[in-house]
Amino acid sequence: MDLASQLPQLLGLAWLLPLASFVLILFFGPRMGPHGRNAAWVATAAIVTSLVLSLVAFVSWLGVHPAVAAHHGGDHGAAHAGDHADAAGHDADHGSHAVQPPVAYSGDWYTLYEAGRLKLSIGWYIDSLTILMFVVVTFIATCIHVYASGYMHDELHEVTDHEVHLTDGSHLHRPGRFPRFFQALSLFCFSMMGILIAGNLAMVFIFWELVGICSWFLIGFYYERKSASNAANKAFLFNRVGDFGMLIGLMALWGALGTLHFADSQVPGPDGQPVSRPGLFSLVRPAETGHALRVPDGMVKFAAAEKVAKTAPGDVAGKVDAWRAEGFGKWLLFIAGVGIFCGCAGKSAQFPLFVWLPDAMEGPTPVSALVHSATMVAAGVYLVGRFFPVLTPDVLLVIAYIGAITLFIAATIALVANDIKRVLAYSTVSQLGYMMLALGVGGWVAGLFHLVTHAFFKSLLFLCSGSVIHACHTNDMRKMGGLAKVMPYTAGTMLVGCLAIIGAGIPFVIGLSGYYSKDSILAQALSFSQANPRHSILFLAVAGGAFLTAFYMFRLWFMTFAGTPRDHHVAEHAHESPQVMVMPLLVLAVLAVVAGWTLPGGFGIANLLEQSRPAGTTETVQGGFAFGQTLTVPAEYLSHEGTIHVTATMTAFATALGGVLLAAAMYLWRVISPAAIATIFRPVFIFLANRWYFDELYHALFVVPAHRLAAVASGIDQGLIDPFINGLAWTARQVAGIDAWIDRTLVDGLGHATASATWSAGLELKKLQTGSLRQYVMFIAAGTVALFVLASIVFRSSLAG
Amino acid sequence: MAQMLDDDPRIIEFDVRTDEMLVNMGPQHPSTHGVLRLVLRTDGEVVSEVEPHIGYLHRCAEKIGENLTHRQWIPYTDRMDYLAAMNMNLGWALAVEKLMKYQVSEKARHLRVLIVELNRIASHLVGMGAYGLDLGTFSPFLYAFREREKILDLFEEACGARLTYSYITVGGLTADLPSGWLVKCEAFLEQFEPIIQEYHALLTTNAIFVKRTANIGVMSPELAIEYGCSGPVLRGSGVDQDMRRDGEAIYTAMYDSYAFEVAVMKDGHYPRDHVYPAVPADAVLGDCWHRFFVRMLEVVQSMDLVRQAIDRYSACKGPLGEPLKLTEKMPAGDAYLETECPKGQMGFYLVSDGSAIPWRVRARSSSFSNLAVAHELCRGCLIADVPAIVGSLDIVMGEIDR
Amino acid sequence: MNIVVASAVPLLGLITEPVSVAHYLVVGAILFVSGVVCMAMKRNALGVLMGIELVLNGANVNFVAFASPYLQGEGSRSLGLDGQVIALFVILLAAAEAAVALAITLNFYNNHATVDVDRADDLKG
Amino acid sequence: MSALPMIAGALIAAPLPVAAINWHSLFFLLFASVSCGFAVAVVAADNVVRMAFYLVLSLGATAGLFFLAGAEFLGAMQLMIYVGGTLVLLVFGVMLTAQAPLVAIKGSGRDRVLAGIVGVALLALLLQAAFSVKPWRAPAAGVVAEPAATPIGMSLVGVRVDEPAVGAPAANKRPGYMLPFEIVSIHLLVVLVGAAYLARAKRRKVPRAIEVAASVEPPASVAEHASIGRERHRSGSVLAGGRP
Amino acid sequence: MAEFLINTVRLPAWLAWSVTAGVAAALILNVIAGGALVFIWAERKIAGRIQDRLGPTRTGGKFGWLQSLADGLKLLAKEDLMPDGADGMLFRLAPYVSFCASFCAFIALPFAFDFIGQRMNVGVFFVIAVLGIEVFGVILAGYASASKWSLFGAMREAAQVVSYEVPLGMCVVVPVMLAGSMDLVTIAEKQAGWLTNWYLFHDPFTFVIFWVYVTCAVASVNRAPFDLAEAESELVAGFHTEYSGLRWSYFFMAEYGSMFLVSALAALLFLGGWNGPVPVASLLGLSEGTGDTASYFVRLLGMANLLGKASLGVLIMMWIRWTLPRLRIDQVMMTCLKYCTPLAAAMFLGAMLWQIALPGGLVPGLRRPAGEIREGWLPGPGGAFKVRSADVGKVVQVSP
Repeated sequence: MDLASQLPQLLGLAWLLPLASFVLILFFGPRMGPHGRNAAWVATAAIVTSLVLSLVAFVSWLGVHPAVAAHHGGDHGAAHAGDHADAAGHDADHGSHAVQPPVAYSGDWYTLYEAGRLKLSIGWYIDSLTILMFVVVTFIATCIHVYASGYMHDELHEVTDHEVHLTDGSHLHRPGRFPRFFQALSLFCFSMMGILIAGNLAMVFIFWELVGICSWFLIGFYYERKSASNAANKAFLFNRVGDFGMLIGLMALWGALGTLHFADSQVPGPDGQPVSRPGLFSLVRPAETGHALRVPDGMVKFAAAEKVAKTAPGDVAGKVDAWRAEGFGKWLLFIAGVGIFCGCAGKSAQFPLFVWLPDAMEGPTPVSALVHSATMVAAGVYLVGRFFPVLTPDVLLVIAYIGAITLFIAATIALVANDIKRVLAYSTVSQLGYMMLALGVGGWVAGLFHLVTHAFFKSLLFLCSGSVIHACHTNDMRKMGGLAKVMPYTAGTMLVGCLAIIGAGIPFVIGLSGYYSKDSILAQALSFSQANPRHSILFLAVAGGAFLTAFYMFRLWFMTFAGTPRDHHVAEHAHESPQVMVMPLLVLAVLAVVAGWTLPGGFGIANLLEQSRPAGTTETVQGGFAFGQTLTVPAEYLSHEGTIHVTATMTAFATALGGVLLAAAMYLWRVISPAAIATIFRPVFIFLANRWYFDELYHALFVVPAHRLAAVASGIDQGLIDPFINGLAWTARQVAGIDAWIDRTLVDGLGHATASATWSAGLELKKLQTGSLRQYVMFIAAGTVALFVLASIVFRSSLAG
Repeated sequence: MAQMLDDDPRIIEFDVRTDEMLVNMGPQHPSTHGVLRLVLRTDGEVVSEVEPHIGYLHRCAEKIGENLTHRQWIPYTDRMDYLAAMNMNLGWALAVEKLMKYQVSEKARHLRVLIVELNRIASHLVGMGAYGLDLGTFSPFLYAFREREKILDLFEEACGARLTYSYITVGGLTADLPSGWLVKCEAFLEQFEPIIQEYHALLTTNAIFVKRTANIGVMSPELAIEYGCSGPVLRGSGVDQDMRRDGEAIYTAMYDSYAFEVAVMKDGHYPRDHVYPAVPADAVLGDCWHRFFVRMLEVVQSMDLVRQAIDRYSACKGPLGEPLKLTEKMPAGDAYLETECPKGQMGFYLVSDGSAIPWRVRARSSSFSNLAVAHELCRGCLIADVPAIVGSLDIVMGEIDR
Repeated sequence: MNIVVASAVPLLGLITEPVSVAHYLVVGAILFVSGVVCMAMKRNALGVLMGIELVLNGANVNFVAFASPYLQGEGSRSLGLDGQVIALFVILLAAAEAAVALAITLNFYNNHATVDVDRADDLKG
Repeated sequence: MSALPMIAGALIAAPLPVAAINWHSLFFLLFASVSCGFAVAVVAADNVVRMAFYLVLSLGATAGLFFLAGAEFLGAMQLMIYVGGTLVLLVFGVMLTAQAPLVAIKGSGRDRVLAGIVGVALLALLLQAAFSVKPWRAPAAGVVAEPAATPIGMSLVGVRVDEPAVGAPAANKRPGYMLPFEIVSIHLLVVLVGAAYLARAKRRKVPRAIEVAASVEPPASVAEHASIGRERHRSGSVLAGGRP
Repeated sequence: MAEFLINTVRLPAWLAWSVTAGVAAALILNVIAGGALVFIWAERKIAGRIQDRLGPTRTGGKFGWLQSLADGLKLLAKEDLMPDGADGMLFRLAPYVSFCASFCAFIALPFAFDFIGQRMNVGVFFVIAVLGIEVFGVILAGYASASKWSLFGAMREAAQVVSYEVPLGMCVVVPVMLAGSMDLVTIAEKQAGWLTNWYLFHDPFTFVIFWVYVTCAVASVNRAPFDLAEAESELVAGFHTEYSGLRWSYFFMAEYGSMFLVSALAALLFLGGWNGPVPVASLLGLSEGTGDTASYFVRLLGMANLLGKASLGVLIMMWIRWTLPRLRIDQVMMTCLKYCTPLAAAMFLGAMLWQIALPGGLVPGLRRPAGEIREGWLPGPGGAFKVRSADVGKVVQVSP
């Protein structure tokens, strides 16, 4: 079986298995063993099978497309010309130097609906990124399923929720919801993989919403807790805001281009021969331009609708280029890009929609690890990466700035947070900002590379924190300390995670996974800053962010594990977690170390990702569409070379080291008193501790105005309208006295007359509605005859034959 | 019912509005055991009420008895339960003897037991076969009749008649057994014994048969006693009552030296003197299955009794004794005696003014009481259960209508 | 005699000429109209139901006729399988309709103790 | 003397050699007349059971027409489903007409006349439509196609095998029926559930056993009405203890 | 035969076809009428033997083999009674409706390869559908008799037959699925060869479902222990309480015709049809389809085979009838809904999965591979289509 038919089958099966598990648990969950204990087995079995299938797909892919060190320039497509599914036939036109689109397989399993241009289908678009993400998602999900089957064991019996206080002062007792948890987890895995494998934007959107709803289920798992249900609703609403933008983007694309497919698809032509119907990628980056970005014809015509209307249909095609040159359609493309990015910003918790993510930590910790750090929130980054070919430099700049802002804000808040999961949550937001920024400055591989490595170490960190919480029954770091002795495995693996996230390594020799991915982001940001000096703040944000990351991560580790216990009550109860929870930690720790390595022979995630690099992004691109011609997006390979690389690596190393040292000074060696710092920079501290007052800001911006508006309306109602009406009433009373006799004589008479007329008319009319079935049938039949007779009189020819 | 619902607003209407039907089952109907007429009130297949109508076979037997001498009336008793005429003869004969304080010879007593129990087997065979017929299986009927024929052959040899024997009579029996009869009888019992297992296979343990009879027409012991049921119908409900053991001295004296256990479920099990099939799980004490099963047990029990009677009869030397004269005068007074007939307790009552002709004669029929309870048992059952229930009561119209 | 024969001859065409779609359409029309009249005339709800069955059946005859490869003359294109499949669906839906309509009738009977549709005038204006 | 022998003679004589008979048409005529005749009989009959009987005959003859048109599967389907469906109609007809007044509910003469007029008009309209398209009137070319259930089955699972897949213009390709099939099956399910719901046994307040016991409480009820001939009384009145 | 008449006897085509049709109709009619006579006689003899009796012995000399005929004459001579309140037309028509349904179903029943009234593409379906009409006669009879017992019988019959059609249909679908055709001839042809080719032995599921079919078939023709419609101990005689004479005998013939029909259907669907347990003909090198004298001999042999199997089925029904008590109506319905239907559904599923998992059977060499080609489509206007099971879901290749 060739790869083109094998991959969809493998990944499709891997995709559907969690759905099967979901359905099974949905219907039979409570009956699976005592208290639904076996639901965990079902879900885990499903996801493990998915993992195995994904790995098989992965190996198959490598068998055909071995990951080797990328060749820069335009010649690497030739190696794959044989099994290239989409661009067959293009070789002849462009010769060996032609820029080739990446290897990708696409197709449709099932067409839900097709009418005119609208085609809704369940399809696939598989390239190395898809497969890699499949492996990552299924792998992490597997770890988390295993971990959760231990972590959630409380749910196996009657649960007393100590955080819910009932009106009588007691705590809530409720039956355990063990199967339900795994049911939601399975649905989530299915939805997430749906996003990954989706062959078109419509399908992405469907599964986008599905992961949203899963997230809502999982955050609100303890829905009796007010905080949890609020957090779930908050997450859902913020995502809707983003999705609204995404819908706008979708509509812009579909309205102007008439397709939502990523790749070209084969459709039967008018003569029966299959013809290629271009997808989004080849519309925006057509082969004629060497896959350089161009406003598609459809958008040009759409934007220049008035001109099209004035032009003869035959001439339109000829004039499109002229209109394009005039700038028609570029704003549409920009809106489409920004719109899609809005959705990504919502899902990936980017500024200004990031506030939901820290609150989402109300869900169980495995959920935080899987959904809200490693996979779902990465979906936004993934979609930006997937959608990269369609994004113009202007959109990329927007993305970069949003990423930078996010990364900075989140990092600063993380500095002062005391809740261990919140620190990690803000760290997640910050890292997502990194990825966005990387993509925004043209670092396609860098951003997605960081996505993969981050998935490993952040899920590791979350699981470690879960282990800590499981042991201490508190989230507050101020009550922890000295846990390294009692929880050696957790401490060790968490240290690995911290080192990975700050990008620790020996410069130019070897490092943890984060070292590689972060370095490439820094390098690309530096490269971008050098190319666009006006935007050099982006590099500063990245470098500063790296410093802050190192600081707060080690602050976390030191506060939790190092030193002496601060709260003996907590420390006494602390214990190492059960093996089923520790094993995933170890596995993830190993991966957090090695995920970034490039093996001898060239196998590495970066090289693998390089295979999927969108066509036309290998070279430096000059100029933007919307904001003038001043923007330069440097090619990514440039950042791997020479001074840029060295500078970036050194910067990363220096900032990370600085951060760690500062943290150590403050929390390990106690050379600097954190309290003193807090007092000195009190306004800043308070500002940060209150999370930049974002919640308050949104409260003030949206909630308060709404309340105000209501209050004003109410005020008007009570203060203005009511007295007015009362006055009116008083007047009316007076007048009424006078009127009374007029009324009784004149008006009443008229009224009665009208009423009786209406009454008698009604009596007559009601005879029409006899309620008799048979009469109605008769009316219908007679009506039909009458209509036809009428029609034959009016249109004489119609019945004449 | 519809009318009642219309009147009572508290009851929400339910189901399809249906009208009840009155249907006549009989007097010409295959499963009413003669000329019984049952008026059924049915709602679809569900029977809400059953009313037996009797009297189609009324012959004024009792009135005739007041115009004949006691021995002359014997042939009329034959025609009451014509399936167990010997038992009828015995009942009347014993009642007269009780009035006359007459004691028959021991040999005659044993011969009476022999004949009566043999006839009980014959009667139960008909009951069993006909019950199969009621439930829609034809063959057991003929198997039962095949064996009954052999008993009738024996009777024919003894008294010359096959149905209305008039063999047992006041003061003894009309004749002694012919020579060689006992050998034939023993041969018959030998041959008959294994055949009972066939009946069990065909009916008692047959899954469909059990489905049709188990938990159908359940009669509580109280209900049975209330309605005056007797015989297997009563014992099927678990009441330990048998005239042969609990009756009057003149009757029980006949069975004094006989070993037998009353066929009734005690302490959750039936007598264990023979190997019987197990009671099916669905069966409830007092249902049709138990009534049927008690009859099957009694067949075996009667065979034992016949065997014992043969031994005792052969052991008795001397003459059988002559029956009383036709015109033998009875002392003035009255007598009532109940005997255990196959269908239940058959009672005869006579008042004498001192002549040979009784002044008054009355019979108390067991089938009459047993049939009366059908109205209780059939309430709420299905139409198909009506033959099953009425059949399990094993009635004979000749006895009811007289 | 000649007159009789002559008047019979056009009718003889019916059994000498091959059947065309129009033949079937006539049958369909008669069934349909019978059904409509049945619906309009019967006071018994079951009669109305039977009318509906007839109407649907008349429509089915048309579908089958248009679908049939036998009946197509020159210049017309058969519906092919589509006609048959649609007729199939009509049959199925007719069964469904009968089920629901019977349930309604039953309910009506429960409430009104009659199946006279003229008594079903609760919605009368 | 009478016209009949003359017509018969004429038939046998010159105008119509038996060999000229188109047997297909003859059978069509047979089935069509049965179908139409009994359809009209349905309209004309008043007794529900008879109506149902006529309906069955009409539908059965229609199945015959389907067979003649080469739709064997459909014909068998018609027999099975319609006949089954009508059977139920029949049963209900019998059940609901146990009361004599319901056996024949007659419409008024006015209704009949009105319905007749409308019907005739409609018929005229439909007939005109039937004859107005020329290709429909063209006699059949008699293309013989082997009827098969498989294409129908395949089309129901979404695969069309009755048309060439390659070479035909894409626009002319016909879709499969998987989705409608599924919809219809769900629809049927829903209908069954709905019908069962509509006609369900309503929740009763009094347990049935008690009710039955109560209903037969007056001990003399049957005895009073032992005469079968008097059962024209509403059963309810019997139960109410002899109230009229 | 028609070809023979046209080509050899030189009859005009229309006459040849008419004669052929008439002969076929007469043959089928005789199968029912004559069969009924034989089976009624057999039933009497069998019942007698089962009950330790002799059965008829005198009429017609030995064995009382003319007893049925004598009965028939008696029935003909009987007074034709009709109850006062009866619906005359329906009362008179009902027996014929029943009989016609039974008769019509025989049209599509093959007795041997090519020995068939009208070969139909949807033969099984047709037979089952037409057989279902028989119940109409019963209901009409029950209604028209103006007797409550008749009405009870009719209502029971309606409920029972309609219910049992469901599992019966499901049972029938299994061989249809295995053969890939609804054509009875094709289904029987697929089972040619040794005994092991019979669908009864195809897999465990078909073996089980055969017995479900037997149960349902007995129920759908109203034989004991499912003869609720005419339960003599409850309903006097059920729907035919008021019938006598010839009309009653039509019901009887319909009953025996249906018995034979479902038995023959069982033989065709599960027991190899006209293929014997040992393929004598093919071992001798003879074939059915060639049209020469030898092939006629083979077909006659096949017909004897089928008739034997069908008769065996009828005899088994008789055996059951004279052995078992009758079920109650609610038990009959429960048997259908709680046992037969779920069992049939499960077996259907099982047979399907078996067919997917082990298309060649447990021992691959033992059996002809089933389902190679789904249904032999004959050439149509668009050309010959052949769809292989593996092709489902792919683009179908069509050779124009």
